[in-house]
Amino acid sequence: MAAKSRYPTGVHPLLVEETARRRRIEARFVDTFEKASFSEVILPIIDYVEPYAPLVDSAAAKQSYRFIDREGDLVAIRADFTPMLARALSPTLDAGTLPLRLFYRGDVIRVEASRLGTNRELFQIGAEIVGDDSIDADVAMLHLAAELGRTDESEPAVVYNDVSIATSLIAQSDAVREALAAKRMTAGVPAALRTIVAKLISGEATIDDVAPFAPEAAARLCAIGDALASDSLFSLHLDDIDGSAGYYTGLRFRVYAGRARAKVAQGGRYDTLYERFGQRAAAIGFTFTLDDLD
Amino acid sequence: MAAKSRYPTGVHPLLVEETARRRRIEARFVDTFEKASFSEVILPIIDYVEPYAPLVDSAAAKQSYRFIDREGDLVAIRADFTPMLARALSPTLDAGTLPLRLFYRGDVIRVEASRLGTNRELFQIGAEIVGDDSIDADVAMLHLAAELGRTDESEPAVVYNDVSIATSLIAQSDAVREALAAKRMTAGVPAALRTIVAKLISGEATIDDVAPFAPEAAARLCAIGDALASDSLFSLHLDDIDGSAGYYTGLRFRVYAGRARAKVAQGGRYDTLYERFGQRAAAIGFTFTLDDLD
Amino acid sequence: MAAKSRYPTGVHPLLVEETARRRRIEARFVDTFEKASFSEVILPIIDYVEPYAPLVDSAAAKQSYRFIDREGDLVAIRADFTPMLARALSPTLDAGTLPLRLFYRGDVIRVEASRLGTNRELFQIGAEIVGDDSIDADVAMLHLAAELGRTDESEPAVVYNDVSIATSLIAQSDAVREALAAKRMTAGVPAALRTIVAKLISGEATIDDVAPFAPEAAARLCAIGDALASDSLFSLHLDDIDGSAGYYTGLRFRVYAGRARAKVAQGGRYDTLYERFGQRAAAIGFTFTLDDLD
Amino acid sequence: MAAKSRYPTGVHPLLVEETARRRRIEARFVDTFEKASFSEVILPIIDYVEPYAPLVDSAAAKQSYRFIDREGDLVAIRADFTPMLARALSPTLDAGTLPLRLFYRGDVIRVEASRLGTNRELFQIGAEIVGDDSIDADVAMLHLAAELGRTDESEPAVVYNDVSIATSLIAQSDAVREALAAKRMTAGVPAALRTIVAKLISGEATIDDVAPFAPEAAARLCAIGDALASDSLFSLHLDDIDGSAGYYTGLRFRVYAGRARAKVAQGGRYDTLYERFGQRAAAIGFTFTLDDLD
Amino acid sequence: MRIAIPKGRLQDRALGVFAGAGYNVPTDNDLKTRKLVFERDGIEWIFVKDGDVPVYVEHGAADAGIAGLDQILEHECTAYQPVEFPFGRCRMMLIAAPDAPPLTKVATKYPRITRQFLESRGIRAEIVPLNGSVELAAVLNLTSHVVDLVETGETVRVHHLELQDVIAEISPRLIVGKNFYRTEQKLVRDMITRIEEAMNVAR
Amino acid sequence: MRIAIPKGRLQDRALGVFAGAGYNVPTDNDLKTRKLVFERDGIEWIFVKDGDVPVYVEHGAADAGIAGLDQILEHECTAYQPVEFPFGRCRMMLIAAPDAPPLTKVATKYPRITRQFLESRGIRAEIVPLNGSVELAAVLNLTSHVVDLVETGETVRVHHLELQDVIAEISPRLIVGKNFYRTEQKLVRDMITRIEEAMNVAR
Amino acid sequence: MRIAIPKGRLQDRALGVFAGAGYNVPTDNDLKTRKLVFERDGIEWIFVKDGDVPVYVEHGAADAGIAGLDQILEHECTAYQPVEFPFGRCRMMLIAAPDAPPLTKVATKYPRITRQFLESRGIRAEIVPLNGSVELAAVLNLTSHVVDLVETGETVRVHHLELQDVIAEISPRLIVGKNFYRTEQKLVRDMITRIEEAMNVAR
Amino acid sequence: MRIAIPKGRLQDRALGVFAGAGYNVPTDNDLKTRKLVFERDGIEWIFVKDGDVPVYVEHGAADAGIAGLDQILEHECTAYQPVEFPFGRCRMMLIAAPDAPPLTKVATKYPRITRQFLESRGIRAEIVPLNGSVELAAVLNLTSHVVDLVETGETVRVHHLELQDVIAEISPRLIVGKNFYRTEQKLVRDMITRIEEAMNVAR
Repeated sequence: MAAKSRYPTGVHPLLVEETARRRRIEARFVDTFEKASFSEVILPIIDYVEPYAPLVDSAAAKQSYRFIDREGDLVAIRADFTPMLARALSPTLDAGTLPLRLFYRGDVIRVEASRLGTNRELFQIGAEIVGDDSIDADVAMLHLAAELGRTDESEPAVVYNDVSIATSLIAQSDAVREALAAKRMTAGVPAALRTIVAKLISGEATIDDVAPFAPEAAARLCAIGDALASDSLFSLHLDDIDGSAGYYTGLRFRVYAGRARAKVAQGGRYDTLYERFGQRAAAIGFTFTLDDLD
Repeated sequence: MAAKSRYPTGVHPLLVEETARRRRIEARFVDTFEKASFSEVILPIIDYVEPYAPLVDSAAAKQSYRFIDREGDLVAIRADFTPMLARALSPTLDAGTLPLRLFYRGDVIRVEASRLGTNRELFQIGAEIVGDDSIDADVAMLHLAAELGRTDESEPAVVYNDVSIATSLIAQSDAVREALAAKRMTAGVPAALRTIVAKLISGEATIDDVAPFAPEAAARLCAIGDALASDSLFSLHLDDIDGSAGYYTGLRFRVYAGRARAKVAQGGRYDTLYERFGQRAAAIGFTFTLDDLD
Repeated sequence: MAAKSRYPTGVHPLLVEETARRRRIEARFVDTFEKASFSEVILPIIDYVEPYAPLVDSAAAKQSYRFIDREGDLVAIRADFTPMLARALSPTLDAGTLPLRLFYRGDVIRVEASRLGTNRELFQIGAEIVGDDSIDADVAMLHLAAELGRTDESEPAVVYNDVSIATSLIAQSDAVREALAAKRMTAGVPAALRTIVAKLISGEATIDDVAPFAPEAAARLCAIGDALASDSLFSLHLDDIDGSAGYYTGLRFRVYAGRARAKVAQGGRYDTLYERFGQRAAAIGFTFTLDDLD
Repeated sequence: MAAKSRYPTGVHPLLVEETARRRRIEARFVDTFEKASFSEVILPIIDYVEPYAPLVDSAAAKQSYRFIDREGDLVAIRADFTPMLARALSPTLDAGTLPLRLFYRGDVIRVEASRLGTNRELFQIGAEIVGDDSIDADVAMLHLAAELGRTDESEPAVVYNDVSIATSLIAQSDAVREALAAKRMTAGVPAALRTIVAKLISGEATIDDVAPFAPEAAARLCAIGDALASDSLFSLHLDDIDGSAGYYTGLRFRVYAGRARAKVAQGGRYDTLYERFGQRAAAIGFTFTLDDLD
Repeated sequence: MRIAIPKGRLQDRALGVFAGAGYNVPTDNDLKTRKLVFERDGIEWIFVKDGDVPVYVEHGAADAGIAGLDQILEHECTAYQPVEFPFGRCRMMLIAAPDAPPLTKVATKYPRITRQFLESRGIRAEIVPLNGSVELAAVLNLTSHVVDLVETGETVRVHHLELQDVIAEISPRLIVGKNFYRTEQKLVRDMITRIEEAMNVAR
Repeated sequence: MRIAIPKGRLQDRALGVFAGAGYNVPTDNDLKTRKLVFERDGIEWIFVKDGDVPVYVEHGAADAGIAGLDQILEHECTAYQPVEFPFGRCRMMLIAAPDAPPLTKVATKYPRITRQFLESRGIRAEIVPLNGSVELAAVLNLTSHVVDLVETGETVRVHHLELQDVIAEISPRLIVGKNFYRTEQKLVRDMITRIEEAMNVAR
Repeated sequence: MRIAIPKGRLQDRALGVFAGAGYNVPTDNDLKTRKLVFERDGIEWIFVKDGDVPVYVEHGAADAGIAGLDQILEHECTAYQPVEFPFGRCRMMLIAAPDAPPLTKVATKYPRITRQFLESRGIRAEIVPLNGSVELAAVLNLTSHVVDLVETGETVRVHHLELQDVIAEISPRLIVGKNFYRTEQKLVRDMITRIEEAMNVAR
Repeated sequence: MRIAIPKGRLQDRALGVFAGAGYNVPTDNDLKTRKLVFERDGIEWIFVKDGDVPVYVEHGAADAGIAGLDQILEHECTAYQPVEFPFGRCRMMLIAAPDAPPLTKVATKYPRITRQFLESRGIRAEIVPLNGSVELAAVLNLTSHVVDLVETGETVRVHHLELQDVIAEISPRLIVGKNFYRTEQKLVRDMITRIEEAMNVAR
């Protein structure tokens, strides 16, 4: 229990051993990314808040360090890479150069203790394919994420889904959001949706069940399923649905690893994110989060 | 003149080419450091201001981004690695493990336009030997800095000196500070010091000249000179003296590289810095600064 | 040239004489307001930025001190009373109690040097009638403002207009904004508007001229004109039009006082401001600004 | 339970009734102060932190809103009037004009929930005599404070003491601090002090008891006691001692009022405070705190 | 699989739920011992303070459990709540002392819920966190108001307190950790089905 | 004068203190009723959760009371502590699970005391606040470490936990509100004297 | 009424404007003297550096004047601009050295205009403020780029600089202070009318 | 080596210094041309606005030059100042209009120096930056005070302005860029020596 000096919430120095460990992990990821011909970009540790305002709800905004700079602008310390990447790339994107395969790494710093007092420094490393809305891209990223989630002692589990299913149902009745979030049917859910919602909650729902409500998503999930079929690491959980999809527009997946089945990565498709920064471009990506306290 | 989005003062994203360039440079440094058996540590991007207060004059303090965190503490974004390293190491230092050979890298972010409007993002990479006050350590670091300053097209110039000379003279009369800073004799310099100060200004001063005023420094510089003798990259400029020595206590050096003879690195000895963080330990280090605008 | 300590931009202490002067002025205003049966409210010196976001353009926002509080919310030091009053009153407003006659006083602190380096601490004192959209209210406030603008040595000049005239013209062509702002006809102004715009610029425009474009405004201005007719302090300047009306929706006026004809007060009608804070209520008010540097 | 909008910690608007109440109270104080020929000064709502640094422990500093301004300086919102008054006056003080009788009023804003979640907006109004170290001044201020503490339904209680007694004892052994703070003898208290400390704790101590340890304080307290003798509102509590005296140097007193015997004011002598701002001047003052939540 | 059972008020009903669903739960004799963990047919049953069930599940130290909505909300627990139980319902209420002044100080065992409630109403008030006997705070003038669960309303009547506002309808729920739910669907779904069927039978 | 008595662990000793000092305290029969406030010879006796005594005194809802140093510290209570009692002493300790890793997560009923302890040691760790059975957290791997009171050390031994560090020596104290102490010196001093004398006799 | 005339480049044309409008302006002989203020028929004519005209009008030290749009923009002057003149037009341009690298450092006499231009283009660059001979900065490699007025383009050609971008079309304008305009409408309108008529005649 | 010569006031004296030190400097005829850069014996002579000399040297676009202390301070130029010249001395002064009120607004060509002066005096005042004829600002009531160089004091006398305070003694200096000084010691020292000798002769 070596005494260390106190540091601001969300940061601490890494001494020799910790650094060596961190660099080993980085090396493994970088190597895998480069083999898959992804190129690295470096994103700034701070950026203005305003360009991301429409993307970040105020709760999330308050999880990052924010301050007023000398020009009087509101600035935040990096807490999420994906939108930063979109903002950084947009000005220079052009159809000719797409698709791009990029990766990034670095610390994200969260100031706010989460609900239950957790408060940890996080190192993130992620990858993204910009300008390719194909199912092949989806499958490629799922495989890449699975490969990176593999550890010596255990295989990862990759759970995937398509947020547009929930989005389309919630669009018809907001009561669906609560039901799916709690995994429990509620009175508010309209008759027309009770069957499908019940099936989603009970986990019996099949792609055919959701097809009428989200045909495109269903089609894509079929195709993805076929492509992954052989592989037991991947499982489709149609009910694995967040209340709010954030900037995700389609495929959504999470990687669980180790014996503890801890969530180590998450990602998905955000085909409208780049538009917000002035360039239309489909994109799919994922981010691994390394917790230095583990 | 591709249009880019605006970023806060002192930061910007590095796209593929810029990142590749940055990583190449890093790799070269890291390789050299590791060959010389230096180990890396990672220092936090933000830290409290208070522990460094005695080290940083208010002008310098205002060059870094500073803000109040959620606990009400004043926090600053990293603007100088050396004191951070001392603070990070102090709690775990013990005589048994010394000397340590460490290196670090990362961005430093300065908010304030310097006098003439310069305002650039800086990547720094540096090394330090902790717990070794020997002349061998001085020489080793001078050689290491010179090696890293070497480029394909040109040899570096390493100008070195000992701040304790100026410190001891200034201790006798503050007028000396101004004279040495301006390189011009001023009325205020007391008679007893006019000869040595004149010689320092005119550049005629020899180690023998300064010995009476700073015998230890003179002795060390002699020894260092002998050790470097053969090497034309190194030159002793006894008059190369800053008004204020900052946290430096002895040897001080700068590396100039390229045709433009731009200053690319600086460093020196700060044998009292660790004390301030609770552990006595001699230390010598240097920092290279890469300017992404170049 | 008594030396004083330095204070943050926009504030300084008032010593005995300055305070006496300030209190005398306050007393005169308060007395007048209370005679006119206005009641005082006290508004907080800081408030959240978010509720006012739609009302404040980012340039204006940057003129006030802003910072992140311990909960992570963006807070600003008071820089404009009118919207704060609306926010403070809205929750407790109800038709039964309207109309209300209120006044307020206090410092506003601006952090940003205006275009030409001006940078002054300002004391503001203002009044407002909430829940009365009558022309009588307009006239009452114009008279009250004039009375307060009167000084021993000189009569004030009250210049008034109706922003909805410009608003309606600009709605038809944005080129009108520039022409009215510069007081110079520009190529961009559409043929249909050239006559009226030319007349507005040259100052020949009459209420009849603008009636076709803004009948309601014209009608109100006629009525106000009749009510004021006798009084030479008031003059209608149909061309006295800001590029942007801010939160004003109708009558707009300014008070010029003293030999220097300096602007000492401004105000107008903002019948939609309260809605933004959840309560529909017409409102008209004005604010006098006392510059402690004068 | 009328719903109000949420405001930042420590502030809220005062509507008509609350404002009227506030102004009534102000008027009563101002009237009393002016009758006693005190003149008002107005102190800024924000000021730099640095000039007060030596006076404010970091815990107290964190109780005020603090932020970095556009020049990069640390600024705080007013949380204590007394040192601000000293800073504001020092530059213009000169022996010729002393003594000065001054008063001030305004909000103080505390950001930090106190230990038990209390968190209230405070209006303070206080007075000070600068440049008069006489016992007459002490007595005058005690009477003035008592007069202001009187309410229609009840008499105030003024408890006074001299901090230099505790200071001198604590100077001999820090263990005394803890004993006096807890009102319980502790093992740490040295034999030589046990008797006096025990008497102070048990409340049996007389001025004669403390005289040997703090002769000057004893002498002043005698004189003050004689001057007040007749008056039952005042009681000397030799044991009413804070662990730390802050900037107080001698007489210290508190006013308790109302049936609840709530503390409504506190004050004392701070003869060295002005020195810190460059002007030697004795000073005694007190501050009443009005809690808008009561 | 580790299941957390809340000690106290809900304990028997909670055990009843699982027993009814055919689980081999610890017996009363078991519980007489000082033990707090019991293994039965590969399931670990742990008994913790009712307020701690969401903490164990949120941190993955328990895979599932039974907790009142009051504790779920107070801990902002993100676990799924697939089953809501018909028993042990009550209300989170704002309660005032007789002739209470406007709310400026409120005592409660639920500071987070109370703060959210106050902010939603835009009320400035000081929250005084207590460990128990919350109504007493209003009786003894520690605070003019309190926020607490009201089941029978007995205490409120006895002390002539005033029920001013309903903050939330509270009911016990089966909670299941998100990661466990996602990675052990079979186990989870089987448990939910068995519990739901048992409940329907019970009706 | 209103005096707060902590329910539970310290209740009998606390009442004993005042009885011994000649105060007419509520009897066991009184306490059998559901009442929580008792008036005797002009003194109001109130019974509150032990953790709430400092809250009542700090807020002036009680003039004096008896509280453990653990609760006084956890609430950063500023009341005077004129008497320290010889009974009910224990220790606030840092306790680790068997073969615990370095401390990064610690469960406790005393988050404020724990945070101050960790910061004084410069340890980065997540604090998990619990309501009870804190040692269980270490047993069940909710956290590797816990901070809790240790009296007999029984639980610790049973579960082979490791006592790593003493954070504070805990004892019950008589606490008196600052304002009450300053404005009612006679009453206060009389009470303290009577209690101290009684204690000395008892020795 | 006080009117500010810009010394140098625009001086004669500016005086011509007012002379043409029938004002009694200072003569060349007047100007030979060291005087800088001249009273004629109740109008005060002052002669200031061209860059200072907007400053005098903005601060009310002059009621009206003639200034180039470059100076009006650089000072963010809020005065009205009722008349734009046909003479002395030029362009504010971004100029690059031969084979210049991407813009990272730019010299200029107009730092505010340059900053706004760079930000509108989202370019990070260091602005080096200069007092004169701005093109020289590019020739001597002080900076790779400069922002300056281009009239004939002579210097640019001589040094083979490259015109990269037009930032603004610049022309001289009659400017009138806002307060003066609002409170002295007759005077102002009369002046504007006379000047406009004279200009039309001139055409 | 590139040397920057300030155009205007100091130009002839500056060239004289180098000519006296035996340097082959551009002739008057050279200067009649529009050229601004001249190569002589491997030294490049450039002619820039006096205020720009420190900028060129600071940025390394010139290796050395001659500049007044006013410009060196205003640009916070860090170059060495090895030689101070006896000619062209003057004073930076605070000047007031007749019967000026307390300073609240001051015009100047030296905003940075003025701000530092005001702050050192703890004076709150608005600084109005001007390009020239600064004294005029006080005469025309643009501002009550101005900060400017005073050589002869002629203008001040003519307009009955009041010299209130000396801000700095100003003299021209030889300035040498830090990096150049450190990496080209021989060249630099030779130049300094020749200039100093020439000056001594001149005395």
